[in-house]
Amino acid sequence: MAWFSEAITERKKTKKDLWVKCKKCGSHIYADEWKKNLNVCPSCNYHGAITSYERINLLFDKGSFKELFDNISPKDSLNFVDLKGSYKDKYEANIKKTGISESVVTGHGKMNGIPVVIAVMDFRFLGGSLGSGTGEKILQAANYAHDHNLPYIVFSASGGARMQEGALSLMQMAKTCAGVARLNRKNIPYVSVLTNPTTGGVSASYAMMGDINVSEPGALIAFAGRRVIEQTIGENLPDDFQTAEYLREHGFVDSIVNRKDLKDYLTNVLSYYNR
Amino acid sequence: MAWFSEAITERKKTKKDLWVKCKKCGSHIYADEWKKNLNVCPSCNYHGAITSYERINLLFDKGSFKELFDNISPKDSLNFVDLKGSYKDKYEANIKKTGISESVVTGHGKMNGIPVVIAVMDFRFLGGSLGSGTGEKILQAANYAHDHNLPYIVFSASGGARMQEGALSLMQMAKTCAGVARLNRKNIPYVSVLTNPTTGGVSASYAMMGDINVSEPGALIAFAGRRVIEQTIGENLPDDFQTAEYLREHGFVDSIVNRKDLKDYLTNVLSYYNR
Amino acid sequence: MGQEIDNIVMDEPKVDEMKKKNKKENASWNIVQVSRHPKRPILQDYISHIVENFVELHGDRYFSDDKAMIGGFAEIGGQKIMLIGHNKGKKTNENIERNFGMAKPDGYRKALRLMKLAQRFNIPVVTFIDTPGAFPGLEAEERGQAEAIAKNLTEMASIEVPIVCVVIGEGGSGGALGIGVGDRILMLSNAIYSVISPEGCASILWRDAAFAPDAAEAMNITAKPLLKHGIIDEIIEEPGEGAHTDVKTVAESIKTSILKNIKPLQKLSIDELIQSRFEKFSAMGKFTVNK
Amino acid sequence: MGQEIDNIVMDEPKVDEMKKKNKKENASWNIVQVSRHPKRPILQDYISHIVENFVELHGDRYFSDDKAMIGGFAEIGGQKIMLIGHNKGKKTNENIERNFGMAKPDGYRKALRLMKLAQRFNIPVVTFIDTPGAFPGLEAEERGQAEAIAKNLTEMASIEVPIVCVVIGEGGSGGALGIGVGDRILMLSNAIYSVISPEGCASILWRDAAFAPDAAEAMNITAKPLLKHGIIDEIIEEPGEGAHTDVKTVAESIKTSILKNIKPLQKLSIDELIQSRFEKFSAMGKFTVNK
Ligand SMILES: [Zn+2]
Ligand SMILES: [Zn+2]
Repeated sequence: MAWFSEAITERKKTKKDLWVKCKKCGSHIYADEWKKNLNVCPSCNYHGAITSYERINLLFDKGSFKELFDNISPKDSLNFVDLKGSYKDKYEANIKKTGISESVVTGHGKMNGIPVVIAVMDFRFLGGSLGSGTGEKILQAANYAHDHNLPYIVFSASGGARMQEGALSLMQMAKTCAGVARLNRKNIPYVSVLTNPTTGGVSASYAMMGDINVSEPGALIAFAGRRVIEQTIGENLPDDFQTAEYLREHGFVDSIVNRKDLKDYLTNVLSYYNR
Repeated sequence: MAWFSEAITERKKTKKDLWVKCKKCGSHIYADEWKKNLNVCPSCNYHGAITSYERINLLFDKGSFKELFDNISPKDSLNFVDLKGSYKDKYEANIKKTGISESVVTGHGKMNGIPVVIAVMDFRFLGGSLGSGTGEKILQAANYAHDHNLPYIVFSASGGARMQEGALSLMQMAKTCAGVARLNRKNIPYVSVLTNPTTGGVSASYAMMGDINVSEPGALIAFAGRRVIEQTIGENLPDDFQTAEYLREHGFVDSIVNRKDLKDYLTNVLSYYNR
Repeated sequence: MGQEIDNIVMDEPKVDEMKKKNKKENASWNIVQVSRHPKRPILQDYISHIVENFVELHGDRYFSDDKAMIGGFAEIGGQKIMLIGHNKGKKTNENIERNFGMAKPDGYRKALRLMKLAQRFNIPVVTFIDTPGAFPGLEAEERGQAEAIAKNLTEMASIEVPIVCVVIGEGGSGGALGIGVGDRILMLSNAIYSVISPEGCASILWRDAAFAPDAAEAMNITAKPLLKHGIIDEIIEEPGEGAHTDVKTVAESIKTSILKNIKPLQKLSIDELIQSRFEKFSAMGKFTVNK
Repeated sequence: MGQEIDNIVMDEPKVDEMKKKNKKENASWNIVQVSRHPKRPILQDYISHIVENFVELHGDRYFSDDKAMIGGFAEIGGQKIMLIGHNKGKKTNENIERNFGMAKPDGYRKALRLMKLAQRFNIPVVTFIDTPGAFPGLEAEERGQAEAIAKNLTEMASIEVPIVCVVIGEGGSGGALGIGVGDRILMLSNAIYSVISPEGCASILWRDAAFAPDAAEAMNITAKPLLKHGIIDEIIEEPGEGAHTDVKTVAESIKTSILKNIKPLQKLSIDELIQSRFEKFSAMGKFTVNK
């Protein structure tokens, strides 16, 4: 859960510039070109952050997407206050900033003509953290897929559980996985797309449970944080540790697919579903 | 499959002596004492070979054991002849020598009052090799357990598949596992007891598929032979490699139980079965 | 904005009041201390007090037998169960062998194997939760710590026998939840259950681990608020200064509570059991529903 | 002693005749040579000839992505399948990466994962068998080579979609059978399928690996006797000197045979399918039934 504050800071720095500086190779790219290239670096193929709605636009056939469960937003049920203020102020500011009401957008629509239910996490919203609202939306979307016999696709982008909700956020791991379990029992396909970063409690719940786990290139996928592990084992870690490529090598990711190819990849995979 | 000829030779050497020499620690033990101690070395706890009927006597409540499928014996369907002669001559000599008609004895009876179906391999019979007759008996016993809703226990002791039957013996691995699969689907408990040695095709089929895998101390449990592996990797292997203790450490054996305690252990485990 | 979907009223101190408080001595932090007390009873203590016949089973059938997670057939007050739990040690050598109760993927996979065995045998599962967290090490990541926990969360939702979970010490994050999806969640009164360690939370949100007591209080990691939030179902009271002052009594209370909680679950059909477990976890979480 | 339960008459040479034969040039040994020919087509060749859309999937979800075993969604003549097979290489570097088609436990576990995925998606499984055997190495033993194969044999008996297996080269022992439990077993005319390598058998029973040709002949490892013994269901004829002389033709024959064999299986109910697969393997083996 330590990553997202840092990442947000970096993003802010470049936000209003005409140029975008690639976080990986350092290339400067025209903001327009960056956007046209789907926030992917033309030099090194670094896959930058992308908002939920941008993602949805990329994936769905024009006009086919219908948002669901967008009436859900966070709640500060612990009256949580840290050094920087209250959780309530924080998420309200995030709602204002992002225009979305939780860290995930859910809905259904058609991809290359194939009807699917989707949940797309948005890293801008509190670092894509898994709060009660997030879990509720991801579960409700799973239930919608279950009840309508539709494939379910979840795009993850998250720093992990949202600690300002205490154990309530921890329980979202179990809650969302219960939704996956129901899909499993009904043999409804569930595809997980792990994007940069997918860490902590999100990696250890629905994000890792896809019938097929797909990832964008170079995405950080991790349970424990790199620094915590370095402290634990007292030595340096391999360079590619916890990247999508590393996880594929170790058997946890099926395919690494470029952002521009994801729509066709996903519908191709789903075309094999025969129930 | 390379072990058994060697092992048989060693056994023969001591067979008619008044003394038994422990294969592990080299102690000389009175044959009577050896037998009274269930062929287990009183000095080092080495568990020596034991015949099917000796095993059955140890396990079953007096007079309760009924043998099943004892009308099955090998067949030389390939007319297999090697340097030492024909397979037919070999198994006929084995039948004469051991008084059993295949490398496994099957039946049902009561252990501490609990009805069970059992298959007990006998290493004396062609090194406990898995032939078509062996596979048939193990499957039929599984089917009997299936049809009568009784727990199934298999004691393995085998050098592996019986190559004199060619691929027919290989198929016994699939055949016996199909029997295990049926028990699984009906939630009938299947306990595998791996005794010295359980190797090759037997380790890679029913012997490893117990709901609970139990072993006697020090038993050799291996898929590939030690020498083959040493040739492959070009280095020496750990001393305890492929022992029951090694397999427990690596997650494949639940418990290591002394021969004298096995009856009570097995019925204790089965007392938890609640269907 | 929005309508609140639940009626739970928190009597949390106001922000101003919190700032005035001496952060080092709040009630939550005291409980954290007790839950981590060097003499705090561990699972093995409870086993020796209340289990009549423990048949320990070993191994995940993939890679190892993780000693940070133990399990096996057990009998408690005549009730046959599959017992599974984090295995802390007391002596140094025990703690090294058991990795301080921090399981690796192998531990979670072993736990799942035993739950499926319980399902085959048709006996309830009882899990004991007591871990600082899942092991955060290279080999654990490499072998899929995330996958192993995620799979348990998913599969436990569908295990067709009753599952009762007891938080007996530290309920550390995903490593705790990895054996914590059950029909009834019980918790000792001085145990904690948290999404992240107080130190971890403090070092991120307060930028200083020394604020752990504040984080502990803010995150509601103790039994009482967790009961209020519907995360646990029952608090098992510890005697005196904590469980370590009277292991026998607390062990008996645990036993009584387990038996009491298993009973009604055994009357449910499999479908009812799975459905009610699903509904239980579906109901977890507090959020705003906007009009 | 005893009544024979089958009527298969073997036209094997008599023992005396065998002793007279020049052991190095029997028909079985010739086929062994063809099956191991350096230019023998490998799975990747057939994929490029007959698969229209291969979506390779990776990993066992436990430990690694074994490159000696590959699999994924595939389309053959419009039929969607889950394709799984041993992955030999041709160049040295390929063979090193793919471990000469000798899979580790991870490979067998990956194969099983993909079969269960096929079951979820309700598409047939087609496996391609071509391996000298499961990898006989320290790490393979350590991670449960025996368990991984045994589990596949057990689970494949219950996979609820049709399974068609094609032996395209070396069907080496348990390592071959580990993806070889199917409803229909097809075999190229110059492939072999054996309980142990001829060399291994010879070094045990003839005490000299040089007698491999004799062992090959004695063990009946080629397609024709295997068909007679009911171990395979169909022989796919290779053209000319063997598959390597005309890959395209043999690839087309494989495709035709797969499609023809899948069709009737798809008409069975799940229960019929599982029952007939069970009966198929139950019937394997020749033994004496005494009166
Ligand atoms: Zn770049
Ligand atoms: Zn001895």
